[in-house]
Amino acid sequence: MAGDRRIGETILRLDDICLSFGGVNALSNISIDVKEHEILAIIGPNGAGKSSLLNVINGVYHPSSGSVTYKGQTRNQMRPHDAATQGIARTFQNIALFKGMSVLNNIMTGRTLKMKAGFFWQCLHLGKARNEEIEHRKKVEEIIDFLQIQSIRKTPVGRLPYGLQKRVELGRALAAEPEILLLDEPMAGMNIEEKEDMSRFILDVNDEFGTTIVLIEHDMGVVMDLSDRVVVLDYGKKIGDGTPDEVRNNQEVIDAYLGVAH
Amino acid sequence: MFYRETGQFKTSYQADQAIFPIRQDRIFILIWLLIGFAVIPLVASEYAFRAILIPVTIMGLAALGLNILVGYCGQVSLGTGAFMAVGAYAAYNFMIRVPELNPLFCFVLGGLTATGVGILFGIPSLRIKGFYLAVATLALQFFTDWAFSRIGWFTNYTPSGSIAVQPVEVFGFAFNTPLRKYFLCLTILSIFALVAKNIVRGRIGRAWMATRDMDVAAEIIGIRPMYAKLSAFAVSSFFIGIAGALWAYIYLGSWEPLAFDINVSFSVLFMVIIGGLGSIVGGLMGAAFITLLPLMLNQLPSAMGFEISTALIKHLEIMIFGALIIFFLAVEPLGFARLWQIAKEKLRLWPFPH
Amino acid sequence: MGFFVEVLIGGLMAGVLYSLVALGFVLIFKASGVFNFAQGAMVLFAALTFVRLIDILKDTFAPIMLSLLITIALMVVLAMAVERLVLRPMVNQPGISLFMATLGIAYFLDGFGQTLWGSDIYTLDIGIPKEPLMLLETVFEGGVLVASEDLIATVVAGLLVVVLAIFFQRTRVGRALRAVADDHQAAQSIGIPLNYIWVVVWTVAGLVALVAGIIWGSKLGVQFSLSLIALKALPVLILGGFESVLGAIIGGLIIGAGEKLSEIYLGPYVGGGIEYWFAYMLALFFLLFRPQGLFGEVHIDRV
Amino acid sequence: MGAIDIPAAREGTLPSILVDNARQRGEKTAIREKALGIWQSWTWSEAAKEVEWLACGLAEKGLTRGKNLAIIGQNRPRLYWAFAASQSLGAVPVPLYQDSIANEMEYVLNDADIEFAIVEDQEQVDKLLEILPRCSKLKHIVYCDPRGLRHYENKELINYTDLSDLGQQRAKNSPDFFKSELDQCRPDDVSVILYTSGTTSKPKGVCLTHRAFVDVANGDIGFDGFNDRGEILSYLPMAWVGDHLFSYAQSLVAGFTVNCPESSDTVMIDLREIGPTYYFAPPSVFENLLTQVTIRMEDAGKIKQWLYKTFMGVANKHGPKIMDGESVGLIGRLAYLLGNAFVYGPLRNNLGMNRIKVAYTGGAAIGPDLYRFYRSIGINLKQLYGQTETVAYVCKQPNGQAKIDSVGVPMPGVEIKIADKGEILVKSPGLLKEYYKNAEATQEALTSDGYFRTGDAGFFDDDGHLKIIDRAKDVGALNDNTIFAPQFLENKLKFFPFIKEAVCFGDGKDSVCAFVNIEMDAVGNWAERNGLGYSGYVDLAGKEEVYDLIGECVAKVNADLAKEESLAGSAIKRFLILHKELDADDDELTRTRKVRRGFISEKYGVLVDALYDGSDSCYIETQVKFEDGRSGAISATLKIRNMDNATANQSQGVQ
Repeated sequence: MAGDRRIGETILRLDDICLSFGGVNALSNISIDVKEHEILAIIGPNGAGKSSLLNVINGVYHPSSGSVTYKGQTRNQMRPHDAATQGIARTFQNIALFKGMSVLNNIMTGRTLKMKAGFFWQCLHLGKARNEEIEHRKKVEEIIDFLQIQSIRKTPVGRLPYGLQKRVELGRALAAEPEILLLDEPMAGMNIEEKEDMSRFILDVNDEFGTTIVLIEHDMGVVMDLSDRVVVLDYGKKIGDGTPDEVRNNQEVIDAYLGVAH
Repeated sequence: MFYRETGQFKTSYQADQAIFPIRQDRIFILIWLLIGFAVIPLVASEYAFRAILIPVTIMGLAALGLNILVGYCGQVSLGTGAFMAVGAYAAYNFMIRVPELNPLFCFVLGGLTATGVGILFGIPSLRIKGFYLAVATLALQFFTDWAFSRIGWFTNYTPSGSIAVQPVEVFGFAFNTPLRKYFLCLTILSIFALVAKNIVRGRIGRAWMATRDMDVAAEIIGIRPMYAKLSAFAVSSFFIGIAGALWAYIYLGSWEPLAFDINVSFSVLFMVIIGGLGSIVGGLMGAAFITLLPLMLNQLPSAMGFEISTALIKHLEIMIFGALIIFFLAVEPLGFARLWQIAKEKLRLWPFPH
Repeated sequence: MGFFVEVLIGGLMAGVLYSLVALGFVLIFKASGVFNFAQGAMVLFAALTFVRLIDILKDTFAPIMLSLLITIALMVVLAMAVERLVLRPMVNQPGISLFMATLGIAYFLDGFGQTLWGSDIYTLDIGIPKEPLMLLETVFEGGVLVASEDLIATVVAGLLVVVLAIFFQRTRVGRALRAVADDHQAAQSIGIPLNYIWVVVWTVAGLVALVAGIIWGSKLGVQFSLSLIALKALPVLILGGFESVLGAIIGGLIIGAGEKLSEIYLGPYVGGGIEYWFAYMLALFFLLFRPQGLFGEVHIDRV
Repeated sequence: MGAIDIPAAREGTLPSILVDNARQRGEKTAIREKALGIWQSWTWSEAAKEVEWLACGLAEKGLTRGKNLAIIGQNRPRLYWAFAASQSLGAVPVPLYQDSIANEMEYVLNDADIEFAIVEDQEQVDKLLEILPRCSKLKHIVYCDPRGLRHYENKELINYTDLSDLGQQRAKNSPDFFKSELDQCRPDDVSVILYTSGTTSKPKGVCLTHRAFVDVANGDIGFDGFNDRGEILSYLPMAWVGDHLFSYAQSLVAGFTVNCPESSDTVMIDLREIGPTYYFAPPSVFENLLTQVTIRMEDAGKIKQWLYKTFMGVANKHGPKIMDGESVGLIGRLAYLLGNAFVYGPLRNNLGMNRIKVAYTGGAAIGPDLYRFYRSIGINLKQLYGQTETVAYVCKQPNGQAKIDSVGVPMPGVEIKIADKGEILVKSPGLLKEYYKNAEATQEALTSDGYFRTGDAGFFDDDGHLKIIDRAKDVGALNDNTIFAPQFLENKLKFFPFIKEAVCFGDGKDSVCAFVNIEMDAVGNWAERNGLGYSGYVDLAGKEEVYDLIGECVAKVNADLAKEESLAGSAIKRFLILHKELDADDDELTRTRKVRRGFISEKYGVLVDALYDGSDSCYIETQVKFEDGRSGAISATLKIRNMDNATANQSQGVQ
């Protein structure tokens, strides 16, 4: 599938991450390497700690021990803002769009970090502020075109059906032109057609922009089709890590997850 | 119905992102400006200026400011009266202590002082949310109530604690007639409304709304909550501070320490809620409604020929006021702005229902 | 030292009364998520109704008992009216709109009460002894002076808290109410009638308001300013947490004591009158360290 | 329509007119495309530059005089430029229907000796690559939208932008190249080959000249007063003669602006935004619009419904007269004025038609109610008549003389003869030069004295307006010698909103019987309003109540026929409702949505037999192709309704 897309060096490394909530261990000693340009899927039963892992990566949760190394810089924890400035974007399991805003404005917020016009010019909406709005609108329109949501660009997101909201959320994350895109169950609750579309978009993003993608997904078919590598979590522990085929044939994984789910 | 949008296509982003992209809306706003600046001055009575038009424009400005904070950034504040007081007393002190300053400049300084206080009292918003924050802002309200009545320096040690000022004079032009005062207030309101609109449709406005709608997601996108919230507090209290200075200097002329008490906070909040959260024009409609309602209730008994004692009128008035507030909230919790939006939508689709 | 203890006890007793008003807030917030600004107005309305009924019924065999019963009945009617006319039409509206609606209720009750019963200051005498008591004479020189009405009020308030605690823990309605507080939708799905629960809470809040009104009223006279004690109760709420009954009680005590002590020991340096804002500043300062209040629940943002 | 400055008649080849436009009105907008949220615009001089670069790029790749170039895609500026670019090199553009499947394309590509293709996107590229092994001549495929094509490594592919850059370089190096190529083009050269859809046989390539298009455009412009301030929305297939005439030739000659929609899904929105002054749509589009209006109005509140009903009454009474410039009383005019403010104006606005000066329909008959509706709300809807072979230029209705049952008067320069069996013969400036590589067909189509056989039967009425009855070869007779004009009957049926398609049989039979396709939206809506539950198309089509509904429609048609002496005998005796929609993908319709009667009567032979053997129902199983290319079978037992019985129990529904 992947054409000439080359998987590069490790861009993000998690070392020995532990995270607990009120004595419950959500993640224990997790170590994962994410390589540049790859699509890495994280799978595991509910409550395995998948979302927590993404939250550690972009700094929403702070691990109790372990370190996060991103682009060669090691730190004990990420901060959401640092993660954003350094090119980590994400979508959420339960759609976290800005309900009161239009599709266009939602995606525009994704470009906040790239906009620099000062307060004064914004008050007047002239000069730098206006040029900037136009310049970024163009970028946003390209994303809208890419995701084929032209007909809803001015619709408030609250009025959209679920599948489209997911697409808009992907658009908002893309607007930041991220190097790593974290997708938390991008296809949950979608019908087959919507899943196919979303898979197509994820592959295209990876392909056209070279974006590294870490995704959580329950649909095994989708995971096996999309990903270069699969990490399996169970009760906060990593029990598998390898190509889709390797993981499929890993006995521990079959016992813990695949066997139970099917 | 009279919206005829066919043929109004946009060939540039600039045209598409205009404040009023629809021609009919541009015509409406021009008509409103014409009414405000030309028709009303010709026909309104002195009473209308003093009792309705001037307070509505000033309170409209305050509502605009509060709407930025509550409606756009989602931070509930009950301290509007305090920010107005800070604006008013700061302007007063600048004027009496540095008499050579231009009064309008003093108003701006008053607004800036309110901005400073706003940022300071916005800091708790980084830690606390919702009603906790709302109650916390009351701290400022009670503190200023106390400070401006007990600390003599603020009132220039006037014995009674109340302040009386001369009409504002700018470059020898005195704003001493109701008409002139009205022009001043309307001009300031128009400029600030434009500025507010410009801010909310740009990066900062989107950062506010993102923080309001889903703060965790906003942070992950790279919007600093501190920056978003404090900037909302700053802009909001600047607007409100200026409104406070205008209220004191232009509308009241002389005022008691408690002219900016919690009731002022509540009424501005009413304007914002009834007008419509997150809508510039809503705040203005709310200001007009909340200002007019007591006046009408007050006139009603005598207009209908009842002889009632003033105390009773007062009690009836607040009772009916309360009931009407509940009624409006129950009928349209999103306020006039929403009603107007629905009406506009209908007019655009006319004769189709959807 | 004796003086300090005297001030402290005075403060604590005032605090109990704050707690009582705060309790009304907490009940309603817990059960319906409504920040009920009308609690103060309910205190005034209940007290006004009660005191004026006594006057009207003074020739009957038991004016106080009768008035009490009628007032209680009126508070039930009020709760039903609020549920029917405010809460039900506004279900699923944002909290801020509901809060504004309770402000409307507050305005309405203030206006309605005073239209109906007049706006003078009425003395309320239900036979609470008012002689000051001298306590702890053996511990401190000169003893500690305490008003006996305050003491009785404290006891009554304490009793009420116990009764409410039992009501919540032991009765079926109380349990349903706690379920509603935990999760509206879940409660509704297992067949707890939300509307009925609302009426119950608002009634209970009304009764609490009545007790607070009687105590404050007999101390200060029944007048408009009773409505403002709601503002006194707010810092108690931030301190104790909007959802905690225990928090309301302890918060009330802290605020009551802190307010009186600060007024006596701090006030003279800044010109007095600081009890207006001291409680708020105290609560605000406190919040910076514990954003959810003393006993409030910590919410982890799940994303 | 008021005085309009009509441009002087133009001459030359189409690309030379483009170059003239760049000189004469260089700063005026030539073409727009809705892309990235706004209407991206190009002026005439920008368009001319684009064409020059593309032409040079194509020349660089080896496109020369005499070669043919295929154009496949939705209406896009780049594809319109491809016409002019290839024409300026003396090559001939051949537009293909973009929704054709690969196999259909294969025939045309081979028949037209295509060596170059300019296509819109990945979808078209995929189709061409699929048939590439079987199209030996195809060497170069230029694509406009690179999306998804990043990893295609076929040597035939080239990005439009790259080609244009290449051409720009060439234009810089040899600045006279383009002009000299252009000057070699002659007006009588073939300018385009348009393939006819062909109801019965394989498609034929119609060769048309520059002169034909320029003369026809001049004639149209004179007739309707088009000028360079107009706007047109180009949304019909580029391979269709109408689009080539309106959006390409007329736009060049008159200088008006062409607007390309964002996508086929957004045509209605884009129509609303642009508000064209000049609009063409087949009757089916107008019909769909009216159906939507009716359905949406049914959900309106009481007041709005009353307003709509009342004022539509006024419009119906006075609107057409006002449109035709006849006198209407003062009260009528005032009522119409009021209606215009409250209903017609907003309605036109919502349909995107409030700036329309002239709207045309054609290609099929339009229902009288439909026609009247649009004219009554102030839209100058007229009919035209023509074929690919005549550049759609035979008859048009003049302003103020729009008669529903005629297609208007012969256009300037057109001569018409009515031959035996009523066949219409046409001689005009727009006549085809020949069928591509098909002398035999050319011979057949033209009479010895140079008239084109249209194959339509018709006659002139007393006012000199042409009336069309049917295809000449389709006009047949029942066994009792009554004239049987199937299309005429089918059209009458299709005028009812509940009927989507109809197929009538009767030639050589004793009586007329019909297949009916229900209009899912309208009937579904009707069923919902009447509390009739149904699980899907097949179920709904088989409902007794729906049969009653359609029976009423048929009864009305029969009543209409009874009024005309010669046609009275061809009343419909029996009908059935088909269990599936007739579909172009199943070859039951042509790409222009005309029924292929012969094919259908063969495919559904069982049903036809059942209609004539008196049975009450008939079982049928049909192969169908789904949208995603899979095929399957659906089966049903269809009821057959006897009209003698059905007329008795008419109930509700049809107006």
